[in-house]
Amino acid sequence: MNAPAQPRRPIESGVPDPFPFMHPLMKKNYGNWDWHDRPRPGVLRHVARNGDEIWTVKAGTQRQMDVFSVRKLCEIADTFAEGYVRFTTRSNIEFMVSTQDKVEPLIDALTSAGFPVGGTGNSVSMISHTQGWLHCDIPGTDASGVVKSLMDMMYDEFIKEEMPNRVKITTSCCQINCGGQGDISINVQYTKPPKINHDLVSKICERPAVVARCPVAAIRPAMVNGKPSLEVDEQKCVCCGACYPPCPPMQINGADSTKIAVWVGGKHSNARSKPSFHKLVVANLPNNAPRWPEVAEVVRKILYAYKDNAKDWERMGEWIERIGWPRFFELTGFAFTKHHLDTWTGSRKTMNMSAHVHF
Amino acid sequence: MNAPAQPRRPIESGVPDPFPFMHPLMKKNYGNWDWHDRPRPGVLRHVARNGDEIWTVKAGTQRQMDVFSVRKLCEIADTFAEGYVRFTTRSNIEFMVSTQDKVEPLIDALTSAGFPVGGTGNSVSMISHTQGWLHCDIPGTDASGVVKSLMDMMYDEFIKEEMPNRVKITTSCCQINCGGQGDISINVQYTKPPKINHDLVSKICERPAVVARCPVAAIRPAMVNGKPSLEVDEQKCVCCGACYPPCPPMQINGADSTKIAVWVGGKHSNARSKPSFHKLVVANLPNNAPRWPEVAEVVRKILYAYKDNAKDWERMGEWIERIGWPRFFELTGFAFTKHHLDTWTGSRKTMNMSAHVHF
Amino acid sequence: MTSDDALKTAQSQKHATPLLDELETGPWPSFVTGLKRLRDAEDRPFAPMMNDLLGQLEHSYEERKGFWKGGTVSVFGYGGGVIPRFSEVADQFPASKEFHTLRIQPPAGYHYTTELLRQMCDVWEKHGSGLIAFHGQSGDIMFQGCSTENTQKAFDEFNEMGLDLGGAGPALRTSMSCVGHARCEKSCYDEVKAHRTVINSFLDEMHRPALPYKFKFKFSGCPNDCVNAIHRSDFAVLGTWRDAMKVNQDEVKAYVVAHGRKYTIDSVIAMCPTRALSLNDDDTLDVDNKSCVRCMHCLNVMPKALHPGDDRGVSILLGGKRSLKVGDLMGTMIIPFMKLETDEEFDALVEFARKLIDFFAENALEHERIGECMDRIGLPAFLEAIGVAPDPNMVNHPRTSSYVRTDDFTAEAEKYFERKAREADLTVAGD
Amino acid sequence: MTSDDALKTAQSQKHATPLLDELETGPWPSFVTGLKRLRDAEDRPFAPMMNDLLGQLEHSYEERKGFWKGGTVSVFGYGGGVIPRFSEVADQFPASKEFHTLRIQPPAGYHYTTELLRQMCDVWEKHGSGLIAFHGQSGDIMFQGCSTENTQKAFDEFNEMGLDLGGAGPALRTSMSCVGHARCEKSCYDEVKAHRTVINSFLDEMHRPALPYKFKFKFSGCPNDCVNAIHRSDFAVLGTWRDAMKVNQDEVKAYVVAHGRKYTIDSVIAMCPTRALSLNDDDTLDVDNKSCVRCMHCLNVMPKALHPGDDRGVSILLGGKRSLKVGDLMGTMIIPFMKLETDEEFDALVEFARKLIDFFAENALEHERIGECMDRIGLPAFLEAIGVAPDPNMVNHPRTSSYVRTDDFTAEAEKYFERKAREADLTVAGD
Repeated sequence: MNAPAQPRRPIESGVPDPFPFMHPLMKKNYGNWDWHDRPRPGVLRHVARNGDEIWTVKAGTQRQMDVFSVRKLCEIADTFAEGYVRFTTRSNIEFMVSTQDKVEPLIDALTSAGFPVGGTGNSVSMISHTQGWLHCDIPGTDASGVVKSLMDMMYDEFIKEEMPNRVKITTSCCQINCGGQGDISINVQYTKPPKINHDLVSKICERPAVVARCPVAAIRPAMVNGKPSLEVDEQKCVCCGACYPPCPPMQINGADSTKIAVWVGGKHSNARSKPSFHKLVVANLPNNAPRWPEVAEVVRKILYAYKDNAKDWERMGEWIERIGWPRFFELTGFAFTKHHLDTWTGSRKTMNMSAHVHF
Repeated sequence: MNAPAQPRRPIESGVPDPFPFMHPLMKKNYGNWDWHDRPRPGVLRHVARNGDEIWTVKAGTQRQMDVFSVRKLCEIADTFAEGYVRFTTRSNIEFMVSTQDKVEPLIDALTSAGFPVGGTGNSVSMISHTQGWLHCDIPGTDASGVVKSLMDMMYDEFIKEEMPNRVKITTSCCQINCGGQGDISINVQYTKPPKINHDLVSKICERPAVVARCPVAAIRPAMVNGKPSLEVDEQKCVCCGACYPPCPPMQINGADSTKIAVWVGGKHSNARSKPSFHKLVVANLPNNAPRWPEVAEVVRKILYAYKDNAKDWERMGEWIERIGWPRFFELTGFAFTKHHLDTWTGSRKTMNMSAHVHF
Repeated sequence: MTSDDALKTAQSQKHATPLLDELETGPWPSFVTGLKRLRDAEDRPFAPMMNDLLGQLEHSYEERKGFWKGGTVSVFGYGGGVIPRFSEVADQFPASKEFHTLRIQPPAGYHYTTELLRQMCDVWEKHGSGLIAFHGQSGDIMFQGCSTENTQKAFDEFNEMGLDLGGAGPALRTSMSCVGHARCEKSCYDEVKAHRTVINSFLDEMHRPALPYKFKFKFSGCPNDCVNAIHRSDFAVLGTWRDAMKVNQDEVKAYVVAHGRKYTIDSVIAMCPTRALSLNDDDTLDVDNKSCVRCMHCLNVMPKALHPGDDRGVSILLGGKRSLKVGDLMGTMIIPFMKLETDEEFDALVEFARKLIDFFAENALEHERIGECMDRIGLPAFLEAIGVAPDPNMVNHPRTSSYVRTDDFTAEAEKYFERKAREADLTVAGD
Repeated sequence: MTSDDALKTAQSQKHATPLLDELETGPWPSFVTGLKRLRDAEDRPFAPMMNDLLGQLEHSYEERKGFWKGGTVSVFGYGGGVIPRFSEVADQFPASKEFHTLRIQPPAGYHYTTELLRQMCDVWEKHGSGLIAFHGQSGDIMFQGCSTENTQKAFDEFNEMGLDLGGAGPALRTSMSCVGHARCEKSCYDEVKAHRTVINSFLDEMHRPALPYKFKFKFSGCPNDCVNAIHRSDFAVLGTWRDAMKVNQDEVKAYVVAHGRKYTIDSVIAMCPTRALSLNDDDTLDVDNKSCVRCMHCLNVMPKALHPGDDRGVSILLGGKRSLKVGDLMGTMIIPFMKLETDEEFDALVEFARKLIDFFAENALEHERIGECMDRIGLPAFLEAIGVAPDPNMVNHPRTSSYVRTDDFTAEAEKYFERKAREADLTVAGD
């Protein structure tokens, strides 16, 4: 009998050094760039202090990519660019070239391969999204499908730069909202308390940890049908789904109760106003796979109200701050309800404690 | 034996009608004024839509007035004005006259009687204050004395209009802060938990009401020396004095522990920025009757930092918002300590959750 | 010594007040000098009381401590309006052992003739200390320093003059209104009428304290809020307007000529909180009224050029208060706009006030202000209770937290659309 | 049918996907088309797995429900970095019954050569599903779809290429940095060096999860914060500068000529959040650098005219996170400025990070993020624990509540003055 092969020990190499993979002009001028402009949508020109120029062509991808798509992008990079690419935080791909004459052929190659060139400046960039039904263990919807549907609708706004400022849209498949803050955010909103499979709770869940996870202290241990389980005070429950990941028998999703809410005015940047959280516009939209038309319609209304009414450089939330929420609801045609009044910790500071009003 | 005289029943007349006491030009043009200007500090000219003009001369008073002072003001009003006066919210008196030629003699009469003419436009107006040792049952200091000392120091700023915007100062004799919000606020700040006279608590205090009054739930019923009393958890106690009014045996004042704190940036008006609360600058100043020189020095530093550095129309808090709190503490020379970090409910929203910094 | 001896001593000899004397120097009018004038008016009944009052105050300055305690004093038929003060050091200062305050409501807008002031002085010299404050933080004239025995007498005379006591304790409190219509071009409604109509509808709540805690109304003619209504009252009524502000472009140009372009831009245009202003290249003003929040800055700075619009009315904010016990609160915008011109509209204001007072009486905890009550139950429940529909002007922005159960969202949205349709019909019908 | 039969069926026949097929229309690249390409690559080992994956996904679209559950899968020597996924409907879709994700850390700044990308594809075609995401919200390359058996094999090959697993679970997580120095004129520090130096100092915390909950670093070169560090990380490092911004007045004038005065004022001057800008009458820019908060707006709009100053460094904000459980938090400014140029300065950053991680490990509750921990204990206690002195840049404004015990205020003030004196000495010594 042979001794079992020793397993291989990992090399804890951590974050790879990017310099071997960085375009030579970026390496050469690392830390010495002077200014940039955008000769056309999807194209950036950066000029170094020594006068060097680097041209970047930016294209959208489907984010969840098959190796054939990746190899196609590599082929374009080798043939029409210089073999160096990078990705942005929003899953766009960037091709860097050292001369302007390579820009147009590269754009043509990308476009004909089905990769839209754009996403620069004041465009609607790719939607930042989460895993959804494709890979997540707690999803309420499928972000990839929502994103594909919305990007189809907003395709023109990706390849053009006609927005007042950049528009960053996010989606999330559950209320943990991994997608983060967005000018427009499309997030799952659960509308019913969890349905509990009492047969499984004690087997699967660490009950004290689940009790501790609830943000409103609505979960308490209970004996159900003679078995130790958990029960939910439905008067208190805010249907957030926080108990579901640590305790899958507390099913928060339901074909009828998992809904979509749309939020606006989130912002990560510090430009002009401080970073801000997105605010509720519409809840209770149907989780209507495969193309979520009701959600797309809401997003379209918001996007074009913004495009038509905001002043240059106002981000979504800044535009609304100026025109006021009454006018926003008027321009978009959505309802303002009691659910728009914040009731969470700190909500007092969201109240209008002034005579400032918009008519 | 005579029957006792029936007591007189009150006439519940409520708020008196002011029209019998209103200057004829004000009555005539009630609701029809067009614009105003300030020909000089302490003087307002209001012009009605029909061209009528009314001139107002404003003077400071000591607020706590003896009848002789009141009669003196009446005499001036009859001799140099037209017999009509009004008071402002900040205890200034206004004399209304119908022709410009009465203005100068009126100013002279007031000035020589010791009533400073000013308090208009961008001046330091009279300090809004509370009752203090003179009449309050729970005072930590004597607002009248503090105000007299400060107004002496700021006399020139009352009779001139040389501030960037109006300066509204308030004082309060306890932490209930009846004086309210101010550009500068001078308020009692207790620094020690109440000293309890356990012999008296059960006789004088409704104990459950006192327990309920504590904002941090630091008071609990206890038996002390065999008597029902109350005890304070000194780890929790924020020394606010809320228990003292309903329970005088819980003495919050002490010759050494009653201190003065100075706050800035409170604002009631909706002009430009929304109304705002004042913010802590210095605590632990001595309660140094009769003239509170340490407090006066702090106020002077703040006032002149503002006068020297703010732009036109910036109120105190708006000026500081622009230049930043680091610079405010630098310009005034005060210390920034852990006590300046808010720890009360909602304090999270006072944190700088952005990369916006002032250097 | 006995109390009688002390009284004689007090009458024969003036207390030394070395600390208070220091407050007689300096240019500002001295309240101490005034107190001494009263003490020294030896032919007047209040002189001994004021001597001991000065003695006790000097004692406070020495000890850095107050020596008054409360108690119970009232006038016949009323439960409030007198602030009782009994001295804790009456053995040393017997003549001022009782030093109560009568809170008297002033004419709305603080208008006085010299005749009225002199009549007040006459009464107060006869029955009181001769010390008066115009006015207390509460908005009352404070007649400070009255014996228990004289309280009723003083009140009777004031009351016969047409004056009434104000509020104290857990009751409707005395109100305030700004000068407004009487002398101010910014005034957007009749403050005197609003002030008197509302307060005089609820005098029972003022004179016979039976509310959970104090309840204050204040009336400001515009958002400059000169009587500090938003912070200092439970029910703040502020003037505002719904249409475009009025612009006199010639006066704007004159302002730019007088002050310079850069200065005008920096101090007017760039200070607009919602960037609703822009200066055209020809020095006329471009106003985006849809973005304007009625902050008053440009109107304040250019009073000849800019004025409130014609469609005027009031906003109502609820819940302002000082620290105790949850911390300071500013009032929250609850009624963004209501017209206030016809008698029916004033009636509607009174009815809304009544609804609020009733809600407060029934739902607030003991010693809880309406603002704290709103916080405790949350804005949605509060609005439902008072029958007001949610409006975006009530908040800085809609909720940022997803922690809410929204299964009735669609039904709530329906209510909104129905209400909007009704309002549109009314508008059409009204045109 | 038995599981074996199902496997054969799966291999011989493709699942119908009528719902997913609808996601193949429209101009945007379709992930469904990509999934089908993998399914249809019948010569490849992953084709059956991808057929069943599509089948399960179609089933999710039908049922509107996810069918993955977690579990435990890891590679030898590591406790995290693999996201295990087991199908709950494996009886219907057996070939994708295990569909784990390997989180692989990308080169800092997301730089790739085509060679590197192709090598990755080679490995993933051999051991995985052929499905890759550039990148997950976590900042990792997500190699999605690997059997339990192949996980170690795939990792070994990636690891030999110089790639390492990222973080998952209660551990240090994979980080992100913006393009920064490599291509951006706004970059204020060497993001690559900061990113790699910090993360590679704490790999033990990443690979062997032992923290109370996740801990994330993110690195942005300027306050535009293109990697969303303030909100999406516990420890956000943002570039900034301490001296005056650089102004090229000729370029400013050119901008005004090109865009017009009114437009420049409305869209640049009036949009400055602290009114730190003014346009002079000669169309040059007047910058009040003391009032400037480094918001980047004017630099963004006039990239040729305006640049960050020379005295560059970083700000550090702590405590950003998404909803669970107290609600969203943005990071709070804790270190307004530190230089980050010399090796000593990078060491100091690592030491501060170490202090934070240690504090977090020792003091946070289970499943509590550092931001929640800060809220729970309060900023003063937190600062004391991590040895950072209070600074006004940490707050929007000082406290508004008087509810605090301040008897040690004078002692605290003394500490401040001593610190300032020491800093002044250091500055003098350093000059």
